[in-house]
Amino acid sequence: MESKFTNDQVFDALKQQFGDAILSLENTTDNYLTVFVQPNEAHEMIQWLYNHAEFKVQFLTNITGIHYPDNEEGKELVLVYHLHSLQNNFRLRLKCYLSIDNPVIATITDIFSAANWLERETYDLFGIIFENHPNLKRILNEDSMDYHPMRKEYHLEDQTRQDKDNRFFGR
Amino acid sequence: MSEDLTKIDNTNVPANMESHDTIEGEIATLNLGPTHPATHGIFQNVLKVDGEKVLSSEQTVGYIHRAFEKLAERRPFHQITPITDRLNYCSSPINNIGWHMTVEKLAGIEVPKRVQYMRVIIMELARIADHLICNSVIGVDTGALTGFTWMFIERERIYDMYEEVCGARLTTNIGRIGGFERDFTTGFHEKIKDFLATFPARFEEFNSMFERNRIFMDRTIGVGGISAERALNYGFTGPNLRAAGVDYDVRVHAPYSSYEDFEFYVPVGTGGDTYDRFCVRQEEIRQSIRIIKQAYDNLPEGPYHADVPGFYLPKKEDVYNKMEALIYHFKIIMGETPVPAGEVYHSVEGGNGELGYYLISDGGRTPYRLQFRRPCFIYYQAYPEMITGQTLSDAVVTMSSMNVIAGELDA
Amino acid sequence: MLISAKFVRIIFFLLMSNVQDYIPVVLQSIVVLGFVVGTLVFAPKLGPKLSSKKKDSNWECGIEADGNARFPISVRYFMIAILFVLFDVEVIFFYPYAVNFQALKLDGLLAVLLFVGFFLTGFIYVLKKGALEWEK
Amino acid sequence: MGKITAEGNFEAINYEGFQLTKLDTVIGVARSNSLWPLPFATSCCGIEYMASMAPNYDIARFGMERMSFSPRQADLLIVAGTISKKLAPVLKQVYEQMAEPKWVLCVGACASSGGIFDTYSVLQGIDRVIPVDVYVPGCPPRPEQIIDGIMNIQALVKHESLRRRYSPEYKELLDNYNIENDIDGK
Repeated sequence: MESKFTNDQVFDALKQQFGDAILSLENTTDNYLTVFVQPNEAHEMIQWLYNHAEFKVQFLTNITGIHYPDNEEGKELVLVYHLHSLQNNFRLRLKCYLSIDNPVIATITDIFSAANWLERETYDLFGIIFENHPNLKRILNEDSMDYHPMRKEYHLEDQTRQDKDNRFFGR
Repeated sequence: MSEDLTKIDNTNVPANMESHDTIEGEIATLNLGPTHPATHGIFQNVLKVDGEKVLSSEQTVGYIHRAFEKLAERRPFHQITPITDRLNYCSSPINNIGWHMTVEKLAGIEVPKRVQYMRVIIMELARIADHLICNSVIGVDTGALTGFTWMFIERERIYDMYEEVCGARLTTNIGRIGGFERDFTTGFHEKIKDFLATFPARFEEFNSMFERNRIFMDRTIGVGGISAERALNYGFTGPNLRAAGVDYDVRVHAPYSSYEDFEFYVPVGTGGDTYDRFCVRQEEIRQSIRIIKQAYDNLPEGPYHADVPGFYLPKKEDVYNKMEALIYHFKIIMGETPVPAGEVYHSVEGGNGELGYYLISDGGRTPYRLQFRRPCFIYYQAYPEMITGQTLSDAVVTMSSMNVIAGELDA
Repeated sequence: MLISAKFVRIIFFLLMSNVQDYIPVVLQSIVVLGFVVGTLVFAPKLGPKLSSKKKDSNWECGIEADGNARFPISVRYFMIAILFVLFDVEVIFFYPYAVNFQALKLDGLLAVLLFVGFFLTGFIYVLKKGALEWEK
Repeated sequence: MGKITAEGNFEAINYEGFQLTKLDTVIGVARSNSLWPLPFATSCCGIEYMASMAPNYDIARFGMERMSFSPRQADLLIVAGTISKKLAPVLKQVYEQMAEPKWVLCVGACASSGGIFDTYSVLQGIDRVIPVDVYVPGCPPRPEQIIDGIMNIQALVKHESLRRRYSPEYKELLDNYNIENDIDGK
């Protein structure tokens, strides 16, 4: 079924409500609404979309992180929220730039309890710290791991192994 | 609560636990641990138990974290398919075809009608296989092993059909970006006709063993229930969400691969408990059979793959005789598929719910970032809330009715 | 070991009576006892026995066990077990009655009814006190 | 004098109605046909192992009817699926708590060598943690391959001497894996 709202309607409503917290619009191949927002405003924005009478964006599809090492200062990590309004069949993405030295953002587990593990996984793999998250610990890797593996500078393979000779594996 | 989860101490009781007088006995700590017959996979639950009643549960997952997403950043696009079918290995064709559709959506490839119908048939077979294993395992956990042995024979017949199409049984790596590597063989046609003819009767026999079985109903009705709002808040999708009463199904909500041509309905439960999850999955198997029948009866003629030489390997005789085919063959094998830069999120209705692929590509050989939206990982968080206050044996049945697959849980 | 006279007389009687038809019985019991005792004694001797600290600690689904398992569990379990034993033994007392209840005519029936009455009051007391109540 | 035949490949002197053979052979045959497996099934190979338990391929024909999930009654540890580094101590704990004599069947490429997952979180082969008797290649191996692995294990069990678990080689093997044992006492 077709979604009831177009991207511009929702974008204008967001722009009108949050003004300069909305940084820029990005069009993607699957033309879902993708908006760059200020990290400290993200929590209110999601709360506002959740309680919005018409939009009713009340389903959190996904939280994930992306690492762009060669972005300029303070924009190396990007946190992506995928939100979805089931009643109106409308999907949107909120993206926030975070600096790599203190990637801190407010947790949204108070709005969506689904965010609990998603945030723990993003913390585990990217090192993004979610303030007042009930139990921010590593979820997929061992607790004794000291680095965040999904960042681009880390190798895929386990560096402590000796039996694979790099020459034969094109490394 | 002790910091290191591998050490359980039952000395200090969590603050929110009311203290019990000695006549009632102390709160026991029980470990539904990594190797346990009840956890059909490898995850750990440290249960605080009073007698038989579960008071609280602390989960540890990630025991088979294999770093799929990091691995996907090192492989060209058509080499990622073998990874995707190790996500939910009970219904791997759905993962493969979902991944192919994501790349086609990014590259803007139009797939002919015949391929869409073939894909629907294969995906619905995979859904049947996935639900069969889940429902027969609920039977095993409530003590009836016969269902499992019966339904595994049916699953073997579905494996035979996969072998006709792609040569593999479980981790199928089925299809290619742009279609299939070969058309349906005559062996496949015979097998699917035989399957459609005999499977429904055997399935009804399996169903009659459980659906109106007094013991099974007593063991599952009202067990591990969750309300619709809590399910939505926990990000439930798939049969578990439909059992709670929300009729969200990606095939209907955002139809892909010409699902809109088929007429089927989405079963919805009321209570969200284990019995509803069981019945929703049983009904979905019947609906899948209906879809396969409709798709197989009017399977359109035409090519079994899109005409995209940049992605689809040319025929062997062309490779030996024609220059372009040789160049295409070489480029594709070395991973130089012309995938444009871009960002796309595409989701399919997997065995456990909305299986999403968030793909960001910078035009290079390999994806810049690929994230899998794994339904198991998201809805398994609700497990403590569903079993608190229930007895231990209900906790076991609830876990198997949620169909948590370890591979998809910690990708 | 002092063998009493009576015991000697029994052995003498056995020997004198036609003891041949007892040989199969004795043989059978020897074989049975021999097999049972044999497997119990020799099987552990055949299998290798290794032990270590980690191996002897109790099994906790794959992680090291901590704290001890001996703590006062809920009294309900104990209550149910004891009541079962009690009423089960009561059932055994019906066997002799059931065998010859015709011979025991009416007064036999009255005696058994009295016997059952005692247990019934006990059962009602247990129900009233809520000992069998499982979910609090 | 009877004829020495290797009937059903165990050597026995055959007479009219009875046989004479070594105690090792009798115990070996008895053990090999009554192995109780502990299915340490973690991922896709676990499902293929379930397929080999199901009626079509049925490992119950080899006397492996009873799955024991507690190591106390298990003779054969079947490791099927990926073992991550987080799971390695659990696997070692399960292996150490198994009753002697014990064998390990390692099913699948992931368990044997990390398979296609040459990543930071996967243990590259369980023989880094526990001694393995038989490896079954395949990703996942077909049930016939798993049964072939099981038959190889049965051949090992059949011809194992009763004193092997007290032998110095076995002690050295366990010490290499620094598995605590008190073999020198025996």
